[in-house]
Amino acid sequence: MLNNYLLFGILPVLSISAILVFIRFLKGPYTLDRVVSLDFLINIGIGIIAIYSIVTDHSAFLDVAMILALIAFLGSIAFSYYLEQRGKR
Amino acid sequence: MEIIIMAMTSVGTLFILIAAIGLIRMPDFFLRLSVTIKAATLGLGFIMGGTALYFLEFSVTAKVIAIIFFLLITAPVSGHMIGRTAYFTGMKLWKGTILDELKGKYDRKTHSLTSDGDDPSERTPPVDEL
Amino acid sequence: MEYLLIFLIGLLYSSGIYLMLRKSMVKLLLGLILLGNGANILIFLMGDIAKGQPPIIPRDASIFTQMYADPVPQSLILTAIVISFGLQSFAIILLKRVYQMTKSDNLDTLNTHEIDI
Amino acid sequence: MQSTILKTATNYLLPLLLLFSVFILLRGHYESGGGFVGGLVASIAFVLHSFAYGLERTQKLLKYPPKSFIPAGLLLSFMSGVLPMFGGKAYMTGVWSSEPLPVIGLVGSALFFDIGVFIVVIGVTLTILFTISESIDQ
Amino acid sequence: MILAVLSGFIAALILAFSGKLFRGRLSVLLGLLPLSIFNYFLYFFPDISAGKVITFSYRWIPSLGINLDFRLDGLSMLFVMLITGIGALIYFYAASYLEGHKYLDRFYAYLSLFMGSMLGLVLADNTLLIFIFWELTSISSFFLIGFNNDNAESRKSALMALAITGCGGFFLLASFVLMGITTQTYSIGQMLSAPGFLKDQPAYGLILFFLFVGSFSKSAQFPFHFWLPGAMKAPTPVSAYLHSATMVKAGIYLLARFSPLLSDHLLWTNTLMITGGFTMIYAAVHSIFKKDLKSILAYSTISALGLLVFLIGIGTRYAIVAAAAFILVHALYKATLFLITGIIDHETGTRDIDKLGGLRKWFPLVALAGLLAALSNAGVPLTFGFIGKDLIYEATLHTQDFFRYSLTPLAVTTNILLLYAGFNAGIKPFAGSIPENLSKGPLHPSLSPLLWIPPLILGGMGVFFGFLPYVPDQLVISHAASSIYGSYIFMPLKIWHGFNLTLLLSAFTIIAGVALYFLYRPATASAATQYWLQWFSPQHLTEWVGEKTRLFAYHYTKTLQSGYLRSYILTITVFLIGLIGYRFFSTVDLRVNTSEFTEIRFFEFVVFAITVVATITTVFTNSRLTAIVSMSIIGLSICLIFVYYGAPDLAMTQFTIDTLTVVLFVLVLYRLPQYLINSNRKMKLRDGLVALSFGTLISLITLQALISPANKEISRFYADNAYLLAKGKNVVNVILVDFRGADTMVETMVLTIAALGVYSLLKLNVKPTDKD
Amino acid sequence: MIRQFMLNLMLTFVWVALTGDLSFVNFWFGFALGFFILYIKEKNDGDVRYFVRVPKIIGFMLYFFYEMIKANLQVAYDLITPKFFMKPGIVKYPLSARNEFEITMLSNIISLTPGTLILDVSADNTVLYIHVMYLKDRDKFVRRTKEKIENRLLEILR
Amino acid sequence: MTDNLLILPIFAHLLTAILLIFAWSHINIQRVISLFGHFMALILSLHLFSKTWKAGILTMQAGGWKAPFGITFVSDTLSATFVVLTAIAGLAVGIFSTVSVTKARMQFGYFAISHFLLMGLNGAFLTGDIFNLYVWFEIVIISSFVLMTLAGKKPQMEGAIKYVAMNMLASTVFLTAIAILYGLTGTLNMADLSLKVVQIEKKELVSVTSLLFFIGFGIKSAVFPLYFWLPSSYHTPPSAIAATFGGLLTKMGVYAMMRTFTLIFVPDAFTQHVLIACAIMTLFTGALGALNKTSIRRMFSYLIICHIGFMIGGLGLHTHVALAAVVFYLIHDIIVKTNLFLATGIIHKIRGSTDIRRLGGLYEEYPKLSLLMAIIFFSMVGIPPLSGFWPKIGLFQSSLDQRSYLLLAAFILASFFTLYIIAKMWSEVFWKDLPKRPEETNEFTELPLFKQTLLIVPVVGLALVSLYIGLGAENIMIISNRIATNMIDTGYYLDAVLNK
Ligand code: NA
Ligand code: NA
Repeated sequence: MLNNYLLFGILPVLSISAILVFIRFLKGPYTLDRVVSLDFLINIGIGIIAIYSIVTDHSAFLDVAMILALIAFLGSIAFSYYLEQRGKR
Repeated sequence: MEIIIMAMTSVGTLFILIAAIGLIRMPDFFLRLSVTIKAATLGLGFIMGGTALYFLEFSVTAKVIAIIFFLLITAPVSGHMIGRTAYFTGMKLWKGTILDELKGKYDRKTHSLTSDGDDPSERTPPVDEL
Repeated sequence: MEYLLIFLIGLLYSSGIYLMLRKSMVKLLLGLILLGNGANILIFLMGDIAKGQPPIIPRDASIFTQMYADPVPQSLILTAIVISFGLQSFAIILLKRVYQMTKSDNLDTLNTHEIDI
Repeated sequence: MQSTILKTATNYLLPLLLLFSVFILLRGHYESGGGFVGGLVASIAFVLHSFAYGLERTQKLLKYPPKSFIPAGLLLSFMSGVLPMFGGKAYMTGVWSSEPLPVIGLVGSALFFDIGVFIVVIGVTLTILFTISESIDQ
Repeated sequence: MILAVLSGFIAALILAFSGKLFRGRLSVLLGLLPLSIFNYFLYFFPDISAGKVITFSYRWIPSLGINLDFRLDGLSMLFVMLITGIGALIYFYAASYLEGHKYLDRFYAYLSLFMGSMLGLVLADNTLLIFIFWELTSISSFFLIGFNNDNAESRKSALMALAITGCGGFFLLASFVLMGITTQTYSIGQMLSAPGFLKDQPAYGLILFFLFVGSFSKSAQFPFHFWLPGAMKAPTPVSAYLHSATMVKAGIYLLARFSPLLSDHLLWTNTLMITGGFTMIYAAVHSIFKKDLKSILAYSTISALGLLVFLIGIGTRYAIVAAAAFILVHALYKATLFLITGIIDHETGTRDIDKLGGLRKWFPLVALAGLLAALSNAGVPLTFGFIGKDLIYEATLHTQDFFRYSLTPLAVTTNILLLYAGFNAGIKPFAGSIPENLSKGPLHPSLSPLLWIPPLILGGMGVFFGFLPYVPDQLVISHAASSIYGSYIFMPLKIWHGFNLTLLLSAFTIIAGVALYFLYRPATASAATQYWLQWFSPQHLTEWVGEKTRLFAYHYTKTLQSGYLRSYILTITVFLIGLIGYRFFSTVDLRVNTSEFTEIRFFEFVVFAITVVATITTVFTNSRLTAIVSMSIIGLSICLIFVYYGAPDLAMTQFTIDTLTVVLFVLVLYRLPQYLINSNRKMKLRDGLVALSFGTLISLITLQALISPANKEISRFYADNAYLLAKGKNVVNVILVDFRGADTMVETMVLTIAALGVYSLLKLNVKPTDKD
Repeated sequence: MIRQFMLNLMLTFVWVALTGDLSFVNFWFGFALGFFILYIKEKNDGDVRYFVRVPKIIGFMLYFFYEMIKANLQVAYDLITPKFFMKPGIVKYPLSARNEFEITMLSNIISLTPGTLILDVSADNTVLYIHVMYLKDRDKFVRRTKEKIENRLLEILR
Repeated sequence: MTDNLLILPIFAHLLTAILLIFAWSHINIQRVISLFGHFMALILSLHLFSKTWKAGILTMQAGGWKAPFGITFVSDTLSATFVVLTAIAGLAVGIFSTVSVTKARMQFGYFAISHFLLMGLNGAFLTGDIFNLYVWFEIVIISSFVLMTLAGKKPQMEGAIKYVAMNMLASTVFLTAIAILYGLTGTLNMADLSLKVVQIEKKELVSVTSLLFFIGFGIKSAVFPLYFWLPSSYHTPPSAIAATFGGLLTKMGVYAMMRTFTLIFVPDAFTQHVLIACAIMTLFTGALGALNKTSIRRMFSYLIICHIGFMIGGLGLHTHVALAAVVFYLIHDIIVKTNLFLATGIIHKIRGSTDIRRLGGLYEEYPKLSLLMAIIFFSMVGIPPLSGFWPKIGLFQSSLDQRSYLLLAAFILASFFTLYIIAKMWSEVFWKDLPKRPEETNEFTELPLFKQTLLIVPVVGLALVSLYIGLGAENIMIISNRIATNMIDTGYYLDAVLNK
């Protein structure tokens, strides 16, 4: 039952959230909007992976979630660094 | 137990959904940023908690704690970094914004921020994407 | 699901080539990266598909007790990813360098020395 | 780009990430991870540091230029493969300790190989990123 | 014998390294080389006269069927005598002619190389060996003709000669190889043991075609003849050597050598008769319009070569004997005339016959030599030329009805014109009075004996052999003829055949020729005629083709190598699509059974859809940063796909690398200008279509590979043994560090090199002025 | 010194937790590793004492959690209703916290609370600029934040 | 039986490279280490060759995992020959580089990268695993990228972008082909593939896959119409680098093609036609391209393409004789092309240009050097009995045998054009008087005698090797024949890899 709930309840809702976020990504209008969308998408990805690890009963996937969490941060920092430097010009 | 897991994941997912809606609906960038940063963190926290409960294994719990801990540190920091960049690059505030005490506090050359003074030097024009 | 992946492979290869056919150096690189991604998924698809079953032997066993995804394509992709990272990062820097020298992102302007009679 | 918040956060993230990278490296043989991802995580730690504090501070932190990590790591993984050859075995034949060590488990040539990869990856990633950052600052 | 053949090469080598010794007076000594070879071969006369064939063999490259097989029979002997005999005289002559030349040593080196090659060519008993020497003669003649390399004309002529003879050479190789395939041997001796074999083979025509192209180009047959007049840019001793006895006769030698194998076939006979016949009359006609001594000699040489080809083509006993005799006749008088020309040029500074005359007063002995040569050329009785001409008429008269009446007049006309040319070259400069321009006297007051003795000897020989025809006949000509004919010919040469038609024709030839000499002065044709003649002349056509080829090459190369990277990639892609698409759609059964595929779940589909849209965004966005952020999203989606399919390691690495790449991109893009808003719609549409077909093709191939069952024994081995043998549970990692550790080792090196490259690329700043 | 010791202990704990191996040797290995890593970054030390105030921490955490849920619901409500009720603004917030650690902790907590987001800290570390979603009264916001969050946090940290 | 000797030529370069990175920017130490490494590599290679020659085939199962499960390194005569040639060419270029390469390049890793490159080549020649081959290819490619751009100025960089783009495209195609092959057979070991490919039900797919390999390798070996990267880039880097590229790099593609199209796929009629058609066009395009070039470097670049046509053509004919000829041609080509670019380097040093219009009078000034270069040029043209001639016999023979008259015509045409082009070049560069004394000083005569010797010695050495190939053709023929035999009959290879 838990599996079905996660598969047919939670994962679709997370996926819909991802779609919404992705729509923001497409709309922009600013690059930073896209960066934020990306960051959020990664977070949703972490959630999906966590749920998926329950569904498949493999905790190995949580390692991926961990890496995602660690590294998403770097991307955001890099983008803001870059945009700020560009603004400096 | 399953019920608790379902509840936790549901709450978490709901928070994420709300944040996603926020990201779509919010009228200016700062509002969107503000909404996503914490809702996502909170939502993920619930989901991870549910995961920890499901596995009930020491190593998994540790991993979950590590992830949450990490998110707690990084999410606000990246929010701050992105937010200041947004402000700096001249992102427009929503028309309903009632107060902007940051206006004119940035030095345009060095990007250093003063704590005081009302230097009315203009903000950089919006630098948007090519 | 395999159909979707096959579609994706086609899309990535198409997009990669399309971008490589543009005039911009940056697009050229993006195209190469997309091609690389396409190739990786292609390799992946060539193994035995087992959803959600990583090829990691369970903690309490010494051989697999259930289905597992084909580990060979995975390791091949890992190697391929890393290699293309090396090549791509070099290419990105090269792009920067060429831009520094020519002040142009336009590939069409890079043929000053190619034609001679 | 100076941000107090980022600096402080980095102070705590850097050791955490480094710890993490070693963790990922050592357990690679049993679960997901390995020298490659481990090395990447470690380099990301330093990259983060360079974002927060500027390149010079990070380079001071590292003491040796990242480029010098590369041959060291290469040599280590190379030697781990070569040593069995002196025993008349094929190149890269696995050699294992008879008793498992605590924390790591069985120690074998593959581990040293992975550590070599780890070091090379740190060297490579940092060399690339630092060189490019430097050239931007110029 | 091998030493005799190789001595030329050895001498060349010695001269190349220690040539300074022989730049001065010592150069005369070099003449001893051909002389001693000549002497060496004299010892074989008894054997040859006895009809024996002497063979020598040394192993060289048995794997290719190439050995240093040499064979001395009558035909070879005839040529060996010419090469070394005339060669010796040329060596001596050149020592004086080029006295004090800065690079005399080089000259002798080339000449020795050339002589060695010629010797090898005529002695080789292996077709490929013949070819090797053949090419060496081409190359060494290239150096000889271009000896005056500071002269642009000289360089051009050398190049032209090499181009024509070299090109012919490749055809010759093809011919030999085809012969080799057909007969299973490269040994001429073995081929000769079954002479009729080749004629019945289907490859016969092709063999013949290739052989003819090769030998005609060398022997200056129409339409390849034009390199020969150009080759007159060479120093005169070279012309004398190359065009009287050696180089141009190589083609004749070849035809003669293979005559027993290939003749007696309409294709052979007709081609040779037509080509030879046309060449001899064409060149003879040309020769009478020339005023330059060397040009006259050049065209008369071409004509004589045509005559030889013509005779070999007729292929009757008479014709063959005539050919054998005429080779010798021609060599003797032509070498003489060239040498005389050299002396005239050397002493007067001109070769224009209008500006020459009365030189007998300066050099009576040279005049005598000229007279003898001209007479021999004319076929005046009691000269060797008379016998030669006699035989030619005999040959044409002894053909069948139709030919008798067409060929004989042809031969007569040619001979008349040749006589005219010979008189112009051998008599005219010495006759009459010394013109004004030469009133100052010879350029070199004392004529070295080295200059006048050789032509006198050669001229004298022509008369000597005329008196005693059985000497050359017994020694070599009859045996040479037998070699050419393929079986023994008994037809002794006689001074006198009695009163018959042949004699009548000879007499007519002489009278008509002499009349022409006295009545006709070379006059330039009208400008228009000249233009058209020029335009249609093979030389012009060749140059025209050469020019057009160059132009075509230019446009062809420029079109392909346009400088635009995208057009290269387009070509490559279109080629790939065309080739593989054709193969794929024409052969592969496209039906697919998809029952084994996994089902699609919503959350999977969403990831897929996001990937697709992100990819499309990357492609079509006008913002570079958007493209990069989309790349990140693609990376994330692929990471999730890897998770769905149970590949956590992959997902981790993919994502980490992707982020790093994005960071790199972001760092680099700092300062790059905007995207160009570029390319028109048409181009985009075209590229889009190509790209789509490419992707579709790859997809279809993937699908086919996916549904074709594969043996997964290796994966299973890894899975089963990862823990038991390699002590790891993460099979992917175990593969990476153990089972396929070598890959990973190499992969780290790729990274290393990339990092070093990046480092050097950015740190090493070169200024545009720095040297490379 | 204490801070480093604490940090080291923390790292040790994380290590033990991550490996999931509670053995004695693993503990020491983690400690040694943490020590090594800290040694690497020694140059960045500050010298502040920390006291662990367990009850305060727990109380603070509960409060924080409550605020988080409450604010989130508020935002959620605003989002699903068509009209926006919010009155956003950027507020200059004078800091009592002085050192970098305190400031960072504070700003993280403020940022994590829905409705507020730290945009930047002034170069002299005296002022925070906060983006606030529901800003009815600027001064009230500053006061509330000072009382409910900053002061309690500083109590724990100092 | 596992024989670690197999991997030593690779290790020699690897260790040298690692040491060189440690000695970064110490030029003199680098010179010594590099030369030592080259010598070691040569000795080990020769040893490997002689051992392989005696034993037939050597194998080394890396990690002790027997084929097809691990990565197998195999040294058959073909591999060993290539390894030896690489070592010879490498040593020559190495010696040449110590003088000719600029200090700046040396300080930024020139030696290390070139050793990596040679290591990559050795690896590619010795591996018995198709994916491992890909990995080695990448080593070679990335090294060549770095060498090509090292201290590059504008033209070099412009060329490099194209070079990089097309080579990366080639790698992707190659990788795709490997993936599909794996999907069809489930194995990567080349010997195992040889067995499994035969068992595939859908034969047509095998052919399609083999064509993918052809395209991938075709780009790398500069076959028509995939060659574009070569003329746009090869003339730009300094001579020593160009020599390595011109001599060895494209040949790696040819090697890979020879391997895959003899061991794994036996070309069907269609593939043979494709190979032959491409060969014809390659010969034609290369010859035409070289015809008008005024820069001798560019001219040689096109000649490289042209001569690739000979090898691809021979591969397409696919008879024993043709394959032996291809091997012979390769042996000859590696040595001669390397030397060609080294000689060009000397010309450049002397005159400061490689433009025919600005060259001349070399024969007058440097007669002995000219003679030396004449040997190189005429070896390349294939004037018998120099090295380039012998393989043509086999190629002519097979094309006549197989009735590929168009191919024969192309062979003749290409040979003729090469002859003409070189003769013309000779007449312009060596015979013609120097049009105008260049402003730049003669770098060559300014060098101390010792350094001049270091430049000349490798050229002389390679010229001697090519003379040996020409005059001692029998030995080379024996080697080529043995290789061809093993290509046609792969049983021996399979036994050695899979059964022992
Ligand atoms: Na890896
Ligand atoms: Na399959």
